[in-house]
Amino acid sequence: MNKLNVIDELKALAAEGMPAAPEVAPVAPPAPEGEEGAAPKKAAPPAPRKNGLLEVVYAVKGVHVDVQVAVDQVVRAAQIIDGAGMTLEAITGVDWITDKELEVVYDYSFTGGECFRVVVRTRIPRDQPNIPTISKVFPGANWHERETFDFFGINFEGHPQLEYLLLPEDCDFHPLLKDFKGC
Amino acid sequence: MSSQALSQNKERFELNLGPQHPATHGVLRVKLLMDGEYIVNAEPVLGYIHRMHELMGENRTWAQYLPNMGRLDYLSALSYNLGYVELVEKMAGIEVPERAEYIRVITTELNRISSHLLWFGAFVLDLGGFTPLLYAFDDREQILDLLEAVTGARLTYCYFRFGGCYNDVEDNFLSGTLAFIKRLRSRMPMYHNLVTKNVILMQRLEGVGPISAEMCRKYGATGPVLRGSGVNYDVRKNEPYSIYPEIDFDVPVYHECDSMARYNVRMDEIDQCMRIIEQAIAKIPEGPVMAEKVPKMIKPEPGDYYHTVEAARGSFGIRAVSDGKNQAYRMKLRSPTFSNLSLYQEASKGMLLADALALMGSLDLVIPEIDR
Amino acid sequence: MNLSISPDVVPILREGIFLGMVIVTVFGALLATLAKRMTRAVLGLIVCFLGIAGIYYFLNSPFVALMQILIYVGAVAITICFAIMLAEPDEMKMAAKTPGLAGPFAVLLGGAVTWVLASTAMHAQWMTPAVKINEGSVQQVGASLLTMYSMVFELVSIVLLLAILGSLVVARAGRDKAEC
Amino acid sequence: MLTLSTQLNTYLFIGAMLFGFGVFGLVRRPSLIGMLIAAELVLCGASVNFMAFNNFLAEDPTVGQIITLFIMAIAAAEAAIAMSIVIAVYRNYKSIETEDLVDLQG
Amino acid sequence: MDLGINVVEMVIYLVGIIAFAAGNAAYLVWVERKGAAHIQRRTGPKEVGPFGLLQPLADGAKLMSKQIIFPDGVDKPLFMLAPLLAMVPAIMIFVTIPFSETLVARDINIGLLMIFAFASVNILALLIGGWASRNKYAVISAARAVSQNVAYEIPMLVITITIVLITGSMNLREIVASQAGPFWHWNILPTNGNFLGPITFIMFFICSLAETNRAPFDLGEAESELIAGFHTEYSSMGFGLFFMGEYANIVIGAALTTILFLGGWYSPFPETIPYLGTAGAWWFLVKMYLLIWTVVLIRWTYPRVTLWSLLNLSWKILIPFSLLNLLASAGLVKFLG
Amino acid sequence: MAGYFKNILSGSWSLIVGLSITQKEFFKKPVTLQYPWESLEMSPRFRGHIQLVKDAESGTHRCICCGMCEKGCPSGCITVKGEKQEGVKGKVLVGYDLDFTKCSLCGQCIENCKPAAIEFSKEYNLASTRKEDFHYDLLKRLKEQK
Repeated sequence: MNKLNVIDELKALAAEGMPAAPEVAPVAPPAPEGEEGAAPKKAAPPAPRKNGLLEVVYAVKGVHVDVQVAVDQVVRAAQIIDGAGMTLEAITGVDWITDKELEVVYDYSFTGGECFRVVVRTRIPRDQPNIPTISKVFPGANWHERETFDFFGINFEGHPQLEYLLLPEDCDFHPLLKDFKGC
Repeated sequence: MSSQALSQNKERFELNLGPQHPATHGVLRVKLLMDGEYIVNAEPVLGYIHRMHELMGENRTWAQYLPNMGRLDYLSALSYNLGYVELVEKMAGIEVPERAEYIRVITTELNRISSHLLWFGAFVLDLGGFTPLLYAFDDREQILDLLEAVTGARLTYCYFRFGGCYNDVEDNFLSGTLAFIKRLRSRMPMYHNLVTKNVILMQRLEGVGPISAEMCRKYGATGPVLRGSGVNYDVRKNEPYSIYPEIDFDVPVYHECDSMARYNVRMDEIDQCMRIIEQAIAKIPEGPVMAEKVPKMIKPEPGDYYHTVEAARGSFGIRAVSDGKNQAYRMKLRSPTFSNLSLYQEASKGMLLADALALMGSLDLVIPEIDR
Repeated sequence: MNLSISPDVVPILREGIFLGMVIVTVFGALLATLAKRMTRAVLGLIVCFLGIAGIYYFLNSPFVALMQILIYVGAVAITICFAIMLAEPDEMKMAAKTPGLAGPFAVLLGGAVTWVLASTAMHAQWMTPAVKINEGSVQQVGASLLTMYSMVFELVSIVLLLAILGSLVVARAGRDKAEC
Repeated sequence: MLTLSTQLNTYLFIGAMLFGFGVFGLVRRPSLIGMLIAAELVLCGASVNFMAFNNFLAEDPTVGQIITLFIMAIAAAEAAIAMSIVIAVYRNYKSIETEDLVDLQG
Repeated sequence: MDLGINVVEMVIYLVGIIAFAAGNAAYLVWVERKGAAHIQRRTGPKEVGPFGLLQPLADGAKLMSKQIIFPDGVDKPLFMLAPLLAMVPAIMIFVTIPFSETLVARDINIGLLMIFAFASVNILALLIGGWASRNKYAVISAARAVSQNVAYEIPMLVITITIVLITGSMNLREIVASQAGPFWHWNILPTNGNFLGPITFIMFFICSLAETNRAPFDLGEAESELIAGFHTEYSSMGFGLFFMGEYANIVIGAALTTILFLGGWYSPFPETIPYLGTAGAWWFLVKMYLLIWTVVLIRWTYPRVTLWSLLNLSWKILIPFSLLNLLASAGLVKFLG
Repeated sequence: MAGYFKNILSGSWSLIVGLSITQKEFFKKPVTLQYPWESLEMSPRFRGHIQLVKDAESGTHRCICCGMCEKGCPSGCITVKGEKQEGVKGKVLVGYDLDFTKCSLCGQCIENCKPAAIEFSKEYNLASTRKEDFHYDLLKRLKEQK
């Protein structure tokens, strides 16, 4: 596996969707700072991140590459990563309720040799949480996506069996949404 | 009529394995579609002890979330403790004294041995042999006694703290650990003679439940399952944390991909754990076990952080998203057996019921950790 | 105190046991033909076999009686049980079906056959042999099997072999077809 | 005094009855297995007859026993083949009722 | 139908046999539990009576006081009949077993055949019990148990035929009598005409393990696969009878092995040695209980085999060897005897 | 063919080895403890439910009712009741309730306690069929200890 190839391909992928001056990600933001490098004062919530690729400091973030792509690019990102022989560690969501957006985070790692971890993330609108499934690329994503569906209600389109995995089959809430108030 | 009759094969029947079943080690339900004794499809049904640990992470302060870690995988609770405190230390930039690191490694590895011993017993129990379980328990009790003397608990430890450990170990713990290792070294040949070399066990395991390295990769399996498929991947070696880089140990890898390989990996890991503990005890320095400047209220910088440790069942990853408050904004727990079990459906196709249960045992499931 | 049974009682006891066996046999046969559930029919068959084994005992042939249990109960009945388990998952549904015209016809036919056979047997003049050349003990049966009837013995073994092969082939072929 | 157990006719009657039950079952039962059971009864009836004649009338009392043993062997073979046929039929037709097997010809 | 039927004798034998079967079944459970406990470095039952010796009675009382549960959809008559079928043939078999030269309830000419005839009825108990339970685990278990029993009956019968060939009798007492004398006269050693001697003994022992559904061949009740197999749905004395039947069968298996291979009631020592050299029922019991202890030890040592390796063992190892042995012994009998 | 016999032999040998091991273990002494009759000494760090420390000097508790234990508890099983009293600086403890059914024995309360007023007890015989039996009034418990 060639790390640089993966990085280049992901970078090209992330740049694809936005012709209007894609954000040139700053290489390795200063260690204690947030990922954007431009995190404002703590009081104000950080602005939603733009699509693009960041190479972050592994010792701080625990990952090597952090890339945000458009919704329809997650499958291709997965294919790139699959082609590099990497494995899927986890899929999860984050509810950015102030931005009215849900973030879907894919953690990839490389188990065949030197450590290399990639995070692919994408943002989808909260009221239309649809995203293509990557379970065709990584069959292991099946359960992770079902779990994310349980907790966030994110609809993975094309998923073979999008049913409640951990929650009871008759429940009608998604507990990790920030507006969930208990049941 | 004939073709229509052929298409719907009524000989198949559904069998519910669980939620309470002797072989599922807790409350896991496997919906089996059987053709006689052969498994056509085995669909694990999860969630019977789902407790929404991730939501608890968002409601509790970083320190308050600590005891949750011991409840995930109750058999190797200290690995999970370790992963979580290291993540928070990484986020908050806390330095850990060296003695504390050594203590962490010693106790974690002891815990790993106890976990593997219990797995060993339970696995042989799955295969129908009851006695090895109690022999393994005998040894495991020694570990639990040692760990109880240090942590005060026997199972759901909550020992590590941000910046160190709850309290220092005593010298008799270290000497007791060495004595235990001597004892276990002398017991291992007994285990091998009684179980590993037993012809029935070999027939039950060799070539049963093959999981290829590619399948592991596609499903994200880690830990002994991956190493039994010939992939040399151990978080302790590949992305070293704590003091593992200073310690000389091997990662047992077997290339047979079958249940026997996974069995051998774990049995060899017990030996390696003993090596690690011996070296750590030889090297352990004097000094404090708690960092001096640990903030009372931890408020990490906003952003998301990921940390992985090698738990007894594979790589345990935590993704924490902080928004700068004293609570996590999002806490994702990536449990190894969740991924390991997800390949069961594919791996068990066409197997005999008995073999499929051997495969399930060789995955080393701990259901609370899968359901979280 | 004489606790031995007096010789007078023995024939009565004997007749009593014999009648018991006959009743068991007939009851088993009735159950086997009339029971709605197939498993109970097999059970009736087993009971009937056991009764017949008892009758064989009365015919001075304990060897054949035990063989009757060993083969019929131990092998044939189990085979039939297996066939039911494999092929009749919904025996309740089966039980609901009643034979239409077959019922009365069957009674007539069965009754006629019994009547014809029984009356023939009753009215026939059987010739009692003047002398028996042996007692029909196990040793003598064995000797006959290996001398006078050795050809039949071999033929039966071939029949059994062919039966095993044939049943394997038939059962196997069905499986392949069902799977592809 | 009753001496049923020492009379040939008793046994012959039992044999005839078993045979009759067998025929009755063969006609009445709608399923293959029921017919198989009935056929076993027929064979048993024949065996009882043989054994009776063997005991009362035969010059060589081993003959009847041997024939009965052969009948047993045949019955076992018959049961095995019948079971395999039942299974094969069930696989193909999902039924072992004789009515459903009308298109057996082709 | 012999004329001199002695009522007292009959009653004594009947009571004796039932007491022996039931007592053995009860106390073998105690032996099993206590033995297993000590093998596993535990204490085992110790509360009821000294060394827990009254535990079987307490268990029995508990089982009898429990309610019999009929799950929905069971075939009631069959469901109730199956435990009886498990126990009654076992007691019938005890009738023929000679514990010493004189201590035998009925000395039947074809005792060996009788044992096998009634042992085959025992399979029906599993089959009917499993089927009547209307439980999928029970049905699978019954199917397994039957295929296992059928597969192991063949080598067992072939080995038995070898012994019958050597002895020339199917009478159990005569089989033992033919082994009269110290251990080198026994059928376990080739010196008595049994060509493969010790190997056939081990093979027969394995077969009897498999026939009685004991570990490591307890596929029928593999608890990690099939919960409790064919008696999953049984409670109270229904379960109790199955349980007793199982232990009675173990006793029968051990007794039969003793009779066929270990010289029955004969002492292993020459008769010239006082006390030890005398033949008697105690030697029979010593041998039988040693075998039973081995059975117990085996259960608590080995993992369970799978169905296929079980059948492979029967078809690929036991049957060829037993046939070979039959041929060899036949040759030996023909040319030497 | 040679492999066939070798397999049988080595397999049988492994079985015999296994039997000899279990037979040997049979003669060893049991390692278990008959619990209700014998019981173990708990290790000094054993974590039972928490209790108030009895101060050697004053003979009573050291609690200053700061409520840090209550705040630090992840499961919210501690309720500290303190009230102002005449002539005493700070609050006076009038009730310390522990709902042990929720407690996970993590020790956060003890770590948070500045005056070291609480500690783990060594109680472990805590079986009951009623939930209420695990609601402890630690202040009362401390008084009963006297």
